[in-house]
Amino acid sequence: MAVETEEVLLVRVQQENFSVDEEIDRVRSRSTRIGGLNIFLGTARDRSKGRDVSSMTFEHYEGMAQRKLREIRERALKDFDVIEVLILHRYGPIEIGENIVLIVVGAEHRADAFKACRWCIDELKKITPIWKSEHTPDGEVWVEEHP
Amino acid sequence: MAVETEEVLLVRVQQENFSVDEEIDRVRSRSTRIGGLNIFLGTARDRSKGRDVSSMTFEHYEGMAQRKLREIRERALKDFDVIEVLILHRYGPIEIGENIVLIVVGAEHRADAFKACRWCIDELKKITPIWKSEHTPDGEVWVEEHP
Amino acid sequence: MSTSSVATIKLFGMLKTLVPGGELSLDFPQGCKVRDFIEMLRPRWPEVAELVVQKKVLVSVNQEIAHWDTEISNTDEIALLPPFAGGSLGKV
Amino acid sequence: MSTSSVATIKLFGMLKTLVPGGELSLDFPQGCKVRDFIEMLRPRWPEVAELVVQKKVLVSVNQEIAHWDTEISNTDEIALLPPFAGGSLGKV
Repeated sequence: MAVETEEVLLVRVQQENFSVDEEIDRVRSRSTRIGGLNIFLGTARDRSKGRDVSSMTFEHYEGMAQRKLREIRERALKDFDVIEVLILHRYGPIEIGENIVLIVVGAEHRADAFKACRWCIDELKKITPIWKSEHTPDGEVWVEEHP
Repeated sequence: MAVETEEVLLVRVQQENFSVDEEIDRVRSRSTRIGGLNIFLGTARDRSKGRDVSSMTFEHYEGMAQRKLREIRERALKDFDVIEVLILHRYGPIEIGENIVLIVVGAEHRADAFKACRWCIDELKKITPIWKSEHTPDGEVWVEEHP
Repeated sequence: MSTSSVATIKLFGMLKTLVPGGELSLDFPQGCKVRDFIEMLRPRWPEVAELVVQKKVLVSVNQEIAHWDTEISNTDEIALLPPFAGGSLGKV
Repeated sequence: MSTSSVATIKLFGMLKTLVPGGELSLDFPQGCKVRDFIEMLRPRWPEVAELVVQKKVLVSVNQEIAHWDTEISNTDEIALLPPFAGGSLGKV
């Protein structure tokens, strides 16, 4: 696969579910120097701020969301001693227990992998235009993380 | 599956490779409260202390290794605000790029998942009787992490 | 004198529940600033304007967060962005 | 007087390359302490004894790390443990 095509696959916003094993392989196939991967997987939880949640829907700003995730990947590669970074976020309806977001960071040493992965998910929540509505017994509620 | 059997599967030392997706599912099936998983995956790297490495072999102290990993899981569950912890280490011959060790931590909140996962892998390296020999151009070298 | 033009403003998340049709069209003078644009929203969509003034909703121009002084024209892609909620967990 | 007995000591990692056969049998008095046991290794396996004295190799008794004063008997499971290298990465 051409390098450019492969790079595009390292940052995605998609409706379909994903396999963590496949995404890990995508990262580690980039270098045999990788000795440690830190991975963050966000999943749909059945409770939120004291409310029962039966399912949720994610909406994203097509174009800007991808652009912000690419920015995050590039800054992580520049600011941390890591070899590869993959960022993936789903949109559309998501059931309880399902995957929402995945960050995979491959590095030579584990401390760098942990730090970069943590930074990526924190930054993702801050700057990526993605919104969530939760389906609760009281109806649909748009979640405001920063009121 | 009985609870006891399932608990046994959460700490393993095994020769066979493993699927990260399957192990993640094992953890998240324990509670719908899990909203974030932090995962550490250690893989076989082709360089070690300036030497080229063509493959490696892990040896463990059967019984004591499992006992130490169980200790780590139990302390993580007690000391951190996390819901479930899985620890898996392979032994025997391992090729470059293959999986060696997996830690999966499921929590309600991501900060706890990151902290506990980092603690588990650090502690694993300190107290678990597992040894590694690397196959290099100079022959087989037993790795001493703490000289 | 600047010419005026109609632009469609993209809305997301809970903003779509505030604006019937889920989209917002506004006639504004070329080269006006974001601060002026917000005031032009106020007559028809006072609730939306208030959220922007309170910084609960951000304005983006061409997919970058805009400031009060950012100038806009009808060829720009303008959007109103409620608080983000990507990732999965609310609290750290 | 304490009775003496032969115990097999488990060896791991690079220790197996130091001891022909990869296993070590030792005749030691019941209830002797780890510190005495180490000295009993010295005549036949001076290199191994030295590594333990330098704390490069740990002694475990019944799968727990032992101290110099831990008492051992021939029913105990005794092992000599070189520096661990689990996980994957050498450095933090």
